[in-house]
Amino acid sequence: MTETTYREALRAALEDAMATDPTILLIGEEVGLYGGAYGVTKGLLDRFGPERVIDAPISEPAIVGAAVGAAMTGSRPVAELMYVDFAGLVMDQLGNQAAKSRYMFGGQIAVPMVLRTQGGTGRSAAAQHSQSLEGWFLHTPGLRLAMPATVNDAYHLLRAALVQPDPVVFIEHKGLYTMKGPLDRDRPDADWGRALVRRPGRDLTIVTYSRMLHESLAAAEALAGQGIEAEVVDLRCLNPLDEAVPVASVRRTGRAMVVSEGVMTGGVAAELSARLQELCFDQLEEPILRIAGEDIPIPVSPDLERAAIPSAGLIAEAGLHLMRREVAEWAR
Amino acid sequence: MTETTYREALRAALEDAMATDPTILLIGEEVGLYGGAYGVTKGLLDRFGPERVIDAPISEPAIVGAAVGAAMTGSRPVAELMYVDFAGLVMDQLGNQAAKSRYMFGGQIAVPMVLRTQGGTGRSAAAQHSQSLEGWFLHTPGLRLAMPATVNDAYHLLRAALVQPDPVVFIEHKGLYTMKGPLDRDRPDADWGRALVRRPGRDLTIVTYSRMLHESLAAAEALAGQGIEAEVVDLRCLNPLDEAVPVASVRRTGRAMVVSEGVMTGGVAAELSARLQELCFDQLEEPILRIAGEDIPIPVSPDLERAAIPSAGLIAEAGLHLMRREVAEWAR
Amino acid sequence: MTSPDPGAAPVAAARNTAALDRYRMMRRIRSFEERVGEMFLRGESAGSMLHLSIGEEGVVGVTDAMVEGDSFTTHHRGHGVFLARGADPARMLAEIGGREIGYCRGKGGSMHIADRELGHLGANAIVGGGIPHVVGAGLSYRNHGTGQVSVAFFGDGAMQQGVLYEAMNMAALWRLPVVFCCINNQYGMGTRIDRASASVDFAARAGAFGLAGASADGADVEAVHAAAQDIFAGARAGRPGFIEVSAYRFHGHARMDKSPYRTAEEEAEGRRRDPVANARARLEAEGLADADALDRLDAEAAAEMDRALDAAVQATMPPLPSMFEDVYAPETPTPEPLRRRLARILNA
Amino acid sequence: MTSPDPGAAPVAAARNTAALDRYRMMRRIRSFEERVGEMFLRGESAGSMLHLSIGEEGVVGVTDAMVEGDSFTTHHRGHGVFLARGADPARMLAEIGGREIGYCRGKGGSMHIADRELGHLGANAIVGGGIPHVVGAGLSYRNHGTGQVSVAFFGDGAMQQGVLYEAMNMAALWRLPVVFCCINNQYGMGTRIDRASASVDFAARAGAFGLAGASADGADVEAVHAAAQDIFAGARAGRPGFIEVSAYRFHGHARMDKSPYRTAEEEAEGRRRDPVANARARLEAEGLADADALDRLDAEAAAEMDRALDAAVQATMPPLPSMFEDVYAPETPTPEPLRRRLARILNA
Ligand SMILES: Cc1ncc(C[n+]2csc(CCOP(=O)(O)OP(=O)(O)O)c2C)c(N)n1
Ligand SMILES: Cc1ncc(C[n+]2csc(CCOP(=O)(O)OP(=O)(O)O)c2C)c(N)n1
Ligand SMILES: [Mg+2]
Ligand SMILES: [Mg+2]
Repeated sequence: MTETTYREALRAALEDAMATDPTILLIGEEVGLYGGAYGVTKGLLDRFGPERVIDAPISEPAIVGAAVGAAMTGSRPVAELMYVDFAGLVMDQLGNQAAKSRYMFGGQIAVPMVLRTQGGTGRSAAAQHSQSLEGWFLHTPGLRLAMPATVNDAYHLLRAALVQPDPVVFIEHKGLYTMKGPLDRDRPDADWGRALVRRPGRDLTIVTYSRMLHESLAAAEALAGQGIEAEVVDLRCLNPLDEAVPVASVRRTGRAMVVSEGVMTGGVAAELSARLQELCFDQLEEPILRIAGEDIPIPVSPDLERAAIPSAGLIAEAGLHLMRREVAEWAR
Repeated sequence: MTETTYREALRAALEDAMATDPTILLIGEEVGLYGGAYGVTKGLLDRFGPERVIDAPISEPAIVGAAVGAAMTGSRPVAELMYVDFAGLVMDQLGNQAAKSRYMFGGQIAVPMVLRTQGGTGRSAAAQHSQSLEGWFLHTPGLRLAMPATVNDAYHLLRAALVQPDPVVFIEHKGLYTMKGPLDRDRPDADWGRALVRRPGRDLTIVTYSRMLHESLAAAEALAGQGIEAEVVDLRCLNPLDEAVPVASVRRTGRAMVVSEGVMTGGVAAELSARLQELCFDQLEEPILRIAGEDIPIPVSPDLERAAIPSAGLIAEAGLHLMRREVAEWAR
Repeated sequence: MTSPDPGAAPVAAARNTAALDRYRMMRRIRSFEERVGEMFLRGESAGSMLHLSIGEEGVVGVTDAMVEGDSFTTHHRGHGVFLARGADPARMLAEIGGREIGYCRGKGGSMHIADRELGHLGANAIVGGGIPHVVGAGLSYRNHGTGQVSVAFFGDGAMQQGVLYEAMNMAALWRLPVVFCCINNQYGMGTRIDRASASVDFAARAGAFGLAGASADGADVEAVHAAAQDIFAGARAGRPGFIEVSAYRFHGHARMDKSPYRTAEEEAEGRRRDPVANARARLEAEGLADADALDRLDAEAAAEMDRALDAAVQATMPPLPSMFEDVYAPETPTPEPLRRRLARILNA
Repeated sequence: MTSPDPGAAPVAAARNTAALDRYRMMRRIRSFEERVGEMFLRGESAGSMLHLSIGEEGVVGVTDAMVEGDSFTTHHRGHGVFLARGADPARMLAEIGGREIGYCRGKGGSMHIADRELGHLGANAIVGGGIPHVVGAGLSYRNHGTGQVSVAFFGDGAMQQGVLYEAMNMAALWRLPVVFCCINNQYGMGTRIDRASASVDFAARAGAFGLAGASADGADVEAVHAAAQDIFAGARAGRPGFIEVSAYRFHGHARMDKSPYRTAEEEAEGRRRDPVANARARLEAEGLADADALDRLDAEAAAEMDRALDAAVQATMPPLPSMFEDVYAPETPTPEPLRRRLARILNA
């Protein structure tokens, strides 16, 4: 067990996996010489050479397409999409090719690839470099989807992604790279596909993932100061999606909020809300609240950017109102 | 008032609009000489000439990109994406460019374009030509989204789309082109952005749109035979999304199903379920059910294809169970 | 042809056998595609989106430059290519009919046939969709030193899809064992190539991206083969190439298309550039086979395809629950059928 | 240059004035970009994704071939191009600082500056994203017979984005008044052009897609201008063109990048190809301006940009509620703020 950063944990996962599995190759813009736009792949070119750490031209569709073909022919490619915002360039290769090949071809042809990418706000990078587009992937059968929130998960979920038999979209959060935390290479927090209660509580359940876990934990802390014990569930993977853990929690607490950085309408928060409502209906005391990104593009100006996504403050505020239902004065 | 087909109504809308507004131009694959893969644009090249009805190369990203640029410079382009399944090729131009330009540029630059496309199953066209991807567009702020289910709406929603100040994704259903119905060029069923009760009922609300309206109406008919009166709401537009009509209905009936052809997870059905739950919580007698596409790619074999999406039979069956809660034997 | 070289006679004999084999394959493709049309008319196909490769049989000159282990992807008009790489016509027709014994268990259909064993990485219904996959296959082969080549087959329409140029650049940049093969049948649906492309010298485009480029007359399968041999030799040595096979699409785009956008004269003219008839005439003219033998061979091909069609039509449809299989690997969590989920909700 | 032609003297004078104007513009761009760097260091910029066009001022030879009414899109490194088309540096810096008086009300920032009035259809942070927009603008201009030209400015990195070739083909096929301008600064982030592209004769690529292609030395703004004049004359007459302006990116990719992937020698060599210094030297050498005058001009540019920076830094940030504006046209339904929605739910 060591203390390290999310970035280092990701790099360690790639490094350990590549050392074990010679079929793994990295392909993406700036993954080699530059070491990755966010430094995750630094040093890997030196260690594994240019045949396995491949600097690609700025050709996202062909990068993902090449990964698909490599995966079909005995390699295990990790394609890097520098920003998840570029997903719009590769949704065909991801959604029509990677995701559907096994199915269309009757189970003959597997596409065991990982698409590593990063998303989210926090750098005043504006509308085309700050999105949270996991909703598109979640809505695409055939794709697995993992979004680690902790250092240990950064390592273990990536290792797990690298042994999946199907394509995995692996989304890091740009706001977490420098976060420190414990890494135990021998012990994952939980298995691939399992959700985890990160903080127990009896009054209210907060279901979340990725960086919003930390806002949610901070909110729970604040609520505790007001005598409200919020249970915080980290989904870790969105596909496979572990219903059991959040459902058990909500059935117990009777109140739930789902928290996602992605824009609210049509996003992951809607899916989580719908699922919890379906399976916890009889136990619900209050409506399930979605705390999600505003339905707007991300503005560049720092205060606006911050206000465009959920914060610990907003989550706590909503939690308080959900418990107390004293909201008349809340509207603005 | 005349009886005509969905296809003819769409063509009439384009023709009438083009006759009125000389800045409208059509750009897409096979929209001219061929008359559109589904025949919607037949005759328009002859009437309006090759400068306004433009047969494009098979270059979807540039087609949509060109529409964006044309819209920015005084034209009102209608880009045609032959199948919504090709959305993966154009989500960048749609989601990062068309949808965000007004915002990123501080309101200066409008993109008044329409993306006409068609989706859905019914032709054994397999996994890459049968999808319902409206969920991706719904999750993209800046895009308006209309999905007509009737002949009159085919005409009027398209006319309305052609005067919107912002980009509209307009999704037709391949299974409706030959459907006949009344067209009244002078009277829309309702305004742009308004939902409509297509069949009143007191027991149960079915919220739907596009071709699933017809399956829902058939299901309501079947339920009526069992003494259950289902109210059927047709959303018509998904953005703007009219909450008021379905919410009022569900508050009255206390029971709701949302019906969508798109795959269930992360799709439009989740959004509708979440919204109704949020705003009708205190009136709900039963959980809101999502009746949506199975979470799989669309198979080619006709029986499997049919089974992959909701049918009137399934909707009625679910409605019955929702009313009677006698489901023990239902599981298989 | 006479030659003083003592090795020349066996070489010529081999070439002659190969030419006869290529003719047989072309004839089989033609017969197969005719059965596809028949299957549609009999209402036994899954849908009408069936794209016949009649007129494009000259591509056998390219597939014959491939060897066992080479892989490929095709576009939506890929039946001929796959047959030429060894497909079982009965399983193909079964797939086209959505039958369980089809190559893809009735899930893919005509536009999504694939076969791992034969190196078919998949037919694609997205124009250009399968092209970059060969770049990835090339990476695997290069890294694993297997000597294999991967080939992308696509139509002239795909020459306007950007991903093609991205893939070409990558293949050239990384010196991958990859061949891009454009079957230029003059049309993308109803759009003649000169209405879609500002320049029609496609080999020159490939050249501008650093590939070896060739263009061959698809009506002459032997000419195609000669050109392909060069391109493949280069590719196998890490000099990726492009080869255009010209052709004429004899029939409509798919089964519902009557090609009203082209004249009867043009079609008649186009059909005169018939690779099958040409090859037959040449075999006869060069005395490599007589009319009787060729008639027999043609009849055999027809009979084979009749049998295949019978087998396909009689095959059963896949069971409904199979639709939830193959979304993910069997050992991993599978999609929950909606009915089961609804029951679970209402029983909760 | 002497000439017997009696009209030559005024023409030469005009050319000289233009050359001086181009120098002044290049100097303003240089000074502006230096202020952007300063703004970042002072913590007054919105973020660090600031891409300086220092070293690329030779593009003024292209922007000077544009006339009022011509429109353009740029990539993420587009400050210089926009200044050259008439931008107000204070409003640009304000936008870069996320201020309300910025060109985009503080919503877009450095990578998304635009101005309808000046024909700037938008800077883009998606490599290649703005390229096809000029095709659409070209369609508008052609159809409306306005005589305008639309220009896409982009980097060498975009030469590997497929949409570029799709756009080139369309422009050539439809004979649109469009110019594609590649500012080739040798790098896409840390990747030197020869590590990204199998062929680096970009004008030849454009030629293969049916465009008139030119390549000009960006260190010599007058040479760029001469080449651009030809390309624009063609484009205005419906013969779309491509022009490459070679350059060297003097600084890192964005503000955090120290360019560890290139050597000090290479950088020193690259910076010797300084379009601003070259132009100044030439003006002096040709006796068109003396050192004092040029010093004064340089100082004016610096002072102007200092004032602009002061104005930008002092400007206020946009009010929070403005973030819900401009998603859609004001007369249409706007997004409901989350807080308001939550209150509505809990009050229901
Ligand atoms: C990305 C994409 N765009 C459009 C289509 C619709 N479409 C199917 S085939 C076709 C024409 C293709 O022409 P070509 O590539 O020349 O192949 P051919 O049909 O002539 O063999 C088109 C436009 C598609 N399937 N995929
Ligand atoms: C589609 C896309 N891919 C990748 C990036 C990340 N990125 C930003 S700038 C850049 C390099 C661009 O190089 P070039 O086009 O030469 O422009 P330059 O920065 O040299 O001006 C990259 C890879 C992006 N913004 N968009
Ligand atoms: Mg063709
Ligand atoms: Mg560059």
